[in-house]
Amino acid sequence: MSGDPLVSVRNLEKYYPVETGLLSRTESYVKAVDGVSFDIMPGETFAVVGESGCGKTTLGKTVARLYEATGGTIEFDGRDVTDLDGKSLRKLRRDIQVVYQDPSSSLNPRRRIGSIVKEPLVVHDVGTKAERDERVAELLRRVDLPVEFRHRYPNALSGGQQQRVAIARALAVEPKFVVLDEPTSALDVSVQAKVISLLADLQEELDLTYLLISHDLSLVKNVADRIGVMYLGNFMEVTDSRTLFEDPKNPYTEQLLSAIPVVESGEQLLKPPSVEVRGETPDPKDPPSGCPFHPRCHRAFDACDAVEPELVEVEEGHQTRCLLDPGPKAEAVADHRSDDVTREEVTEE
Amino acid sequence: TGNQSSEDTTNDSGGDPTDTDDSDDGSPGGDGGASFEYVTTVAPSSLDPMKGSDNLETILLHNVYDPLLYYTDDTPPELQPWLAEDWEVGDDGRTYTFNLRDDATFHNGDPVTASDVQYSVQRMMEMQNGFSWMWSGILSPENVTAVDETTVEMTTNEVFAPFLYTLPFLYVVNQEQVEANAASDGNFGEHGDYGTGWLEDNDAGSGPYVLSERERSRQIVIERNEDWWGTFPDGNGYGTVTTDIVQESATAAGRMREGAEMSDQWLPLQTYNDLESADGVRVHAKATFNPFYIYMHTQRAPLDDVHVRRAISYAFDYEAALNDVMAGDSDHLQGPLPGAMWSHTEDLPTYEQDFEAAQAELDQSDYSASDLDLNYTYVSGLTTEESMGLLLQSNLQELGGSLTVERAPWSNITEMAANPDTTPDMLAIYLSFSYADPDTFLYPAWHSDSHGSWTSAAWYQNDEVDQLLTDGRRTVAQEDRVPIYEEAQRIIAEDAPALFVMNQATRNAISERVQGFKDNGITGYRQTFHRYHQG
Amino acid sequence: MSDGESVAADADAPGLLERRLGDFDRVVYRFRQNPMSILGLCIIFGFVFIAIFAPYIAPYPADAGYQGQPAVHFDNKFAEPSAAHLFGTDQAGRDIFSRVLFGTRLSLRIGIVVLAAAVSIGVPVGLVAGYLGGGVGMALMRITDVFLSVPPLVLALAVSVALEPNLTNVMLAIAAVWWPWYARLTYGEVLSVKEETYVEASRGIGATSTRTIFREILPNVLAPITVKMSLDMGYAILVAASLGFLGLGAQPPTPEWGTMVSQGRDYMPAQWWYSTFPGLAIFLIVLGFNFLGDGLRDMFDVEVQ
Amino acid sequence: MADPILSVDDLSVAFETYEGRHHVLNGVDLTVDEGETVALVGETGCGKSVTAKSIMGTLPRPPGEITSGSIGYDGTDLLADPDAHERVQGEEMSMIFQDPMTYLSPVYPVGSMMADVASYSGGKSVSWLGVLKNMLGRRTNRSEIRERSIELLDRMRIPDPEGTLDRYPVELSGGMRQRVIVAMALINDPTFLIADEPTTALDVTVQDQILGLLRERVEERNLSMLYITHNLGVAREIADRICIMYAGEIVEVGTTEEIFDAPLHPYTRGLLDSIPKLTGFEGDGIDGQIPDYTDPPTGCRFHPRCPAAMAGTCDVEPVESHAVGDDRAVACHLYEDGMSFGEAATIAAEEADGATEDAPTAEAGGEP
Amino acid sequence: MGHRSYLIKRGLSTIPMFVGLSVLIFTLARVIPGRPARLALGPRASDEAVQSLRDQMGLDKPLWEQYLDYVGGVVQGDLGQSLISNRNVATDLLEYFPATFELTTLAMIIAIFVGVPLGVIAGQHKDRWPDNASRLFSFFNVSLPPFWAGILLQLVVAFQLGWLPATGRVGDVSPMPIETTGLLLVDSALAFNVPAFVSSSQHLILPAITLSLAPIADIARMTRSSFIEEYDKDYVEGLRTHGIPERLIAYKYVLRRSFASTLTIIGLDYGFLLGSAFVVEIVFSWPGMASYGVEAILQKDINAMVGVTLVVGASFLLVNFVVDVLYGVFDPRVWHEGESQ
Ligand SMILES: Nc1ncnc2c1ncn2[C@@H]1O[C@H](COP(=O)(O)OP(=O)(O)OP(=O)(O)O)[C@@H](O)[C@H]1O
Ligand SMILES: Nc1ncnc2c1ncn2[C@@H]1O[C@H](COP(=O)(O)OP(=O)(O)OP(=O)(O)O)[C@@H](O)[C@H]1O
Ligand SMILES: [Mg+2]
Ligand SMILES: [Mg+2]
Repeated sequence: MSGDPLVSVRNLEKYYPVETGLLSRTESYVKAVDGVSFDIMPGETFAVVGESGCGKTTLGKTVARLYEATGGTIEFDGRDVTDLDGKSLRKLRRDIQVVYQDPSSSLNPRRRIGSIVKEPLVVHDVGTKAERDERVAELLRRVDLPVEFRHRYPNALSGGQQQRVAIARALAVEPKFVVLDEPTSALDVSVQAKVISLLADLQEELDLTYLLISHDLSLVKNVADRIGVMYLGNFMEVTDSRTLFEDPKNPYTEQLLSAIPVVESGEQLLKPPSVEVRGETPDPKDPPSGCPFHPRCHRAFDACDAVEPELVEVEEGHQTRCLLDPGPKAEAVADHRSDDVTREEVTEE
Repeated sequence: TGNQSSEDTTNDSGGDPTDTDDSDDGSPGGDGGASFEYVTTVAPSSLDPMKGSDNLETILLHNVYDPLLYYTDDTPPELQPWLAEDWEVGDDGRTYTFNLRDDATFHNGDPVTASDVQYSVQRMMEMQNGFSWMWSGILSPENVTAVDETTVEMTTNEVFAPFLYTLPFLYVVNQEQVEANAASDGNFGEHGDYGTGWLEDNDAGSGPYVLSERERSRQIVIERNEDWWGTFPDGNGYGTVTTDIVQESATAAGRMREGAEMSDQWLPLQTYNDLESADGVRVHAKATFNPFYIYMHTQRAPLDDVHVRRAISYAFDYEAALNDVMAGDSDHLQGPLPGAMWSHTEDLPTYEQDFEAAQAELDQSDYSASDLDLNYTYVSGLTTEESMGLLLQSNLQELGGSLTVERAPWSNITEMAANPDTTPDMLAIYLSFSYADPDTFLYPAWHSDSHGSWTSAAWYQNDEVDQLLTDGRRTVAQEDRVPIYEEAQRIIAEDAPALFVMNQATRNAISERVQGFKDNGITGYRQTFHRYHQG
Repeated sequence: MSDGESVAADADAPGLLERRLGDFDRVVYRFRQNPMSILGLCIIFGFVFIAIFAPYIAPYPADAGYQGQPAVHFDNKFAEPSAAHLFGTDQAGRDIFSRVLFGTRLSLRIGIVVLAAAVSIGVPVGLVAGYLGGGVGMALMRITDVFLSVPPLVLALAVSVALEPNLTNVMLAIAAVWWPWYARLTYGEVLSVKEETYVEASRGIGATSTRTIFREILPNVLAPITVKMSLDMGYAILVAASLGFLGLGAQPPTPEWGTMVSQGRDYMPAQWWYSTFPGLAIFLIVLGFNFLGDGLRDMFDVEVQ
Repeated sequence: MADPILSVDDLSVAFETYEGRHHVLNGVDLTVDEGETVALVGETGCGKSVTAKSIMGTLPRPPGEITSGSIGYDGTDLLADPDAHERVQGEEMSMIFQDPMTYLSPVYPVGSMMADVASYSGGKSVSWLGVLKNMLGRRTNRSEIRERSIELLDRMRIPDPEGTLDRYPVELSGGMRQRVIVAMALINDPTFLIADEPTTALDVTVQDQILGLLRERVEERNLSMLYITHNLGVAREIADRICIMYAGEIVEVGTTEEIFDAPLHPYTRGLLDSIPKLTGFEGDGIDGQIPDYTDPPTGCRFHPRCPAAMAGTCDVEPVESHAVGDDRAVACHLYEDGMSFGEAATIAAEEADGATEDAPTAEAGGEP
Repeated sequence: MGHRSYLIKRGLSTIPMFVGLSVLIFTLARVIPGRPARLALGPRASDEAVQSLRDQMGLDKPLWEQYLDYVGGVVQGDLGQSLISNRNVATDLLEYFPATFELTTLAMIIAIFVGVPLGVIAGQHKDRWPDNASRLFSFFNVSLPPFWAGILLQLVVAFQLGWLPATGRVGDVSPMPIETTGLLLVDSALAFNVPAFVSSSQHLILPAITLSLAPIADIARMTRSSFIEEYDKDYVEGLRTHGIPERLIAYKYVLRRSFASTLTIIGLDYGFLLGSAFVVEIVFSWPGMASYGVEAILQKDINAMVGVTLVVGASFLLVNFVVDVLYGVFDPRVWHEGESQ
């Protein structure tokens, strides 16, 4: 891809302190996001998938500047926004919006829909009162909700409708970039499909850039341009959505793909050959040494628990973090192996 | 009731373990006689003879310790020889020489000597607690000398006529014993704690009873001192006196019904009324020295006008106060002094309710009735005082004025009275009695030197009265002092710095078995257990 | 789009007004489910009615010091309950029934003043501590915890003696020991509301902290606070009565229930009516507020302590 | 064919609430044959759990009320004979739950709970003394039960099964807990298992593992299972037969293959279309939302959302289940009783064409 | 490891609380207007006497210095001299506290043994008559002013029926048991002193019942609601589907967890109980710390007042510490909280 990215994240870190010991001294951290880098081009949908607790939400919210990054930089529209605060941060929020996973909890139950959607306009002091009301009506129409809903309270709406309200709110101040944190996982499939197609329409129409967080690979395959597969705070593989499914390079991706339950026989063909799926995500407070995935990996070998792999570009626009594609770490890997085993050999085992 | 002074009884030969004359009556106590149960609702805070100052403390102290002189049970009481067999007053009116009796011994057997007396004064004045205020500025320890084993000489700093009358409150302690039991660290320098810790649960006295057991807030037991120099009623005196401390007046009443010998005088009126009808209990009521005043702040408008004060004095319904609020057996005070005190004069203006007179006085003043917007403060918890306030409130209303009634804890009241600005317009006070001399009422209340104390909450300032009261102290002979006090009373009554409401009757519930009780009106000296016996 | 229309149609179906009425119905339904809360409401209304119309209901308003015309009738002291004096008379011959009726005014006033004061200190403290969290929040909550470790009655007693013990100060003292409960309740609620995504969303929109606190958090913590207030109203009255019982309360002749119980105790058991009726009044009013509060609790479905 | 081990017939359940009466289940028919796994699939709130609870006999009553129907288990009518229900409940039927976080008592080690299930199951009453003894940790055949538990946990591929028994649920991960719950359900060797969305809260990888375990056990022990899920993909993986439920009614029943290959009911089709697939994703869901149970639509409950709804029929006439082909039933006015599968498939295809241009064709499911 | 570090952590956290408490109370006591020295010496004391006592008491030093002095004393068991008893406050408290402790503890025991079963019964019969009855009973209890309830009990049980004594801690018995614990019941039981035991139990009953009324209600309500809440939990349904007998579910699983919630209320209630003791002891003339405290506060006996309040606060903190520890026993999850947070 060409041109300047809208969002450019470098070595982003977000650590949560873990309180241990007698006097609550901070002794260790959950490295929820641990050195993540990626770019999102304008108009693109970049998806992050991964298992529960791997740090997807943390990543999304840190990029949206809802959380303070522990390290790394976030550039937005060519500007370093990592350390903005106060007024300038609040201004930035017009450009970056978030849609949350659970629509019912993201809407204040004690405010009417109209007031909720209007809130960003009030906060950023956009327009007169009449203009704001007009804008709210327009937004509700845009997300396919009847304008009369503005008088309702959120709990009088169904989940899908609530999520539309949340989307309307996010769009009120015409953001450029929207972080979608599992926007449909709380919804039924029949409703989910509608919300997804609404989001797609909106993206096209308003020229939005999305960071889509999801754990649903099938969904992601259909809506994302590029996908980052996350595991324990870091990307294991990043590539465009087609390549990821057709030619996964990382064993973790393989496991994820092979575990997806599918509904059509045609899909089966698109899944990699079934591999044994082992274990669960380790305790992020106490991550494994070496490659974080090695205890569960069906391709693990001796070097894996000693050498930490790096994200390397194996093909144009295709990065993976695996010692099978060791990149600069090749030597370190070799130290742990008597004979040089190629990727193919391992696969055959 | 039979009154038996100690002089009437024959000398008691001392401990007789087989003496059980009283066994048919009441439960036997120690081996020396019947037991006496005294019920009180007030707990003593200290049994140190130099700390105690309230009623119960005094009761216990003068039964355990001997002073130099003692009160008789007459009203008003006279002085009688006690540890001092006789005494002389020097011509200068300041030097007093006391000859101690030689047969007095402390409870541990040590003889009572002049140096113990000297030590007792020193301890009293250095600890500055309890009754020490009586001699503060008057008697310094260095002016007390033990001339010989049994002779003590005291020289007061100035002539102080009531001096001898204060001596029944100076208890003599056993110097050696106290010093031996004093803790080394304490607030009194070389004296350490001056034995204060030890004296709370032990005694170092020579009196008729020995402290045998003290259980705080429950009971105190004193037992007859069989080696006492004095005399107990023959055969049927009391061997053990148990002071039962109960919190509730109802409990106290219950104990009386169940056969306790005597109760204190703080029970509610209603309780006494109930007890009166109980079998075997009589309620002794007598107005002695318990004057109740309602002070008026003579330095604050409108009460700074004597006519206003008189108008209020005329407006108050004394009759209702005496008969309805009280039970009808208290006396209407005539002037500041209780009638029973010597030098009291009948020849004084007495205020009765008379609205015409009140109006007339008011007309003479610079104020009108509407200026009478006053405040009346009384001690929390004293319903009688509250009732008096309510009564006054409605009386003033009738006169056209108004009164707010407020209650305050005693600790706040003493605080308020320290300053003329915080002293309430009207303050209800029982002027408690200490030594048997008119000075005890007049000087603290009406001499301007006493300003700042709750006893002088009227902030009364009259140079003539000041002079008279000072003269009263400086004049040695009683017959010379009478006219001085009569004059002072007259002026004060005319000035009406307080409503002289009543001299309240003191009540004691006593078992009908108990003989020898006579109310002489002196705090603590009513309960002279060694004078009591079974009838 | 087709689904837009169908959703719109769906919106018309239940009707806006009905939906909202539905909410209201639900509240009323829940309230009515609990007959005790109705009873509580009746009791409270009864007492409010008495408080307002005491001068007209009371047979002897003067006995209660009404309009500064105190009345004493020492000649009629301790009359037993009778038609003339339903609850008998006291040591000054005053009609206890009238005094009990007038006592309502004071009790309600104490309850209202105490709670208003406690809430206006406690709620902001809880809000700030909960929202800011971290060191400041921790410190604020530790301070409130310290206050909480002394029983309210004890602390109120000490505070009201420390100040001049008059009625205003008694109310202040009770408020001074009461606010920590509101601070703690608010704090807890804020902590949980703060976790709600809509609070984060408010920040995500660019709202200032103040706006977030007042627009998003506060409205959501009001329900438990309201419920607690109604439960506490009774308890505040009770504490005030206890202080009155211990001798710190309204000045005479203002009738105060706790003081009356305490004075009557001296005349037990012979003049049993003196303590009994004012005590009954305290009991009933506290009971009323408890019933009501419980109803509200069910209604708002909150847990308060 | 033998009688089904479970047969639910015309089950209707209503709930009494302040909003009024919720008519949740409306004439549910369901059978599970011996050794068969049947999936009950439907969206949130359609009544899956209510069905399961009715079968297990844990429906809270009140507010719930079974207004009609029967539940036959192995020849006994469970609704008619509560005693049998209790016995069956403990000994033959067992259940696995959706949320591994809440279906274990937080205050006892998992082993303690397992032991209770092992020893008290089946409505055996327990004396006060028994309760006390139990709380003090004294029970009969303690070691035998422990051994059984360890073995079972081991089979659930739990590392360190012995240590796990003494751990509290908080100390276990979600997947581990779910394994424990499965083990607990299996400890008494049931013949019939209800699994109510046992993998919904889990990650796909863990879900895959649990499904594998369940499949294994089912085969090994010839278990019959009613598997409840809202995920058609999961249903496809585990079930022999699928029942699609909508708003308290079973709208379509068929073998797994048939259902996926040739959905007949417009709802089934809509649902399938809504699912994003690896092969592509064109559908945009089903309009509207699940109806209000206090006042469910007349006629077919799905008609307000149905693209094929026929005015005058679907909104008026109650819909009956029509047997189509051999092993197929569909509750839709489009079909009639006794239609062959081919006929039905054609109707379905036509309908799909009418609704959207590029609906999947049903030719794949042509042969029965 | 979890247990120990939890305990230590929890224990350490009460220390700042205690310091805070002492500062609060101390400050409060020192800002009280009034002259403690003058009060101490009685109304007629001379100014010199007052001044010298002020010096002794260090009242002219800055507040913080006074505080440090005080704390220094407290550490050595010296709480300062009481003005009303002329003794060290520590000595007074040693004498009065056991009576209060005996009373409040018995009241709490009654409250637990009545309240918990009441709550369980109500919870098991939710919204049916036993629940409503228990609810009504609870409301009555919390609404009763303790002082009035005490008076009524006295009126009926003591005065009218004459069954039990109205006031006091023990009747006229001799010999009185030797004081070892200060708890009369315990002391007399240890000494096999039947009359003293009987008498002191008789005296305890009415005040203890009076005091327990409100906590009974609180405990019953809390037990009920946590019992119901717990009964609603998924795992209960799980157990039921496995056919576990209801009794075992209710008493082994549900009650244990819900009792943990009840424990927190018990801790809080203990504080209220100590507070109510201030009026109840007055009503029953119970010679305990509370009546001493009321006297101290009303008389502005600063050291006594600070001492009493400190002891009350400290007992409250201690009880809550114990409660938290017990909480862990009933709900072992808290042991793990320290580690994973
Ligand atoms: N506020 C927080 N404090 C401490 N740890 C946190 C916090 N938020 C998240 N974590 C931890 O950080 C890790 C990543 O959490 P995050 O919510 O980003 O995961 P996720 O991928 O979004 O998971 P899910 O799919 O469950 O939403 C987890 O281990 C989580 O426990
Ligand atoms: N105890 C109850 N009281 C009232 N209504 C109930 C009760 N239990 C269930 N319902 C209602 O029954 C309907 C079906 O609920 P059920 O739990 O069976 O749905 P489900 O299909 O299992 O959904 P999910 O996929 O969310 O678990 C819901 O609308 C619910 O509101
Ligand atoms: Mg997340
Ligand atoms: Mg369900």
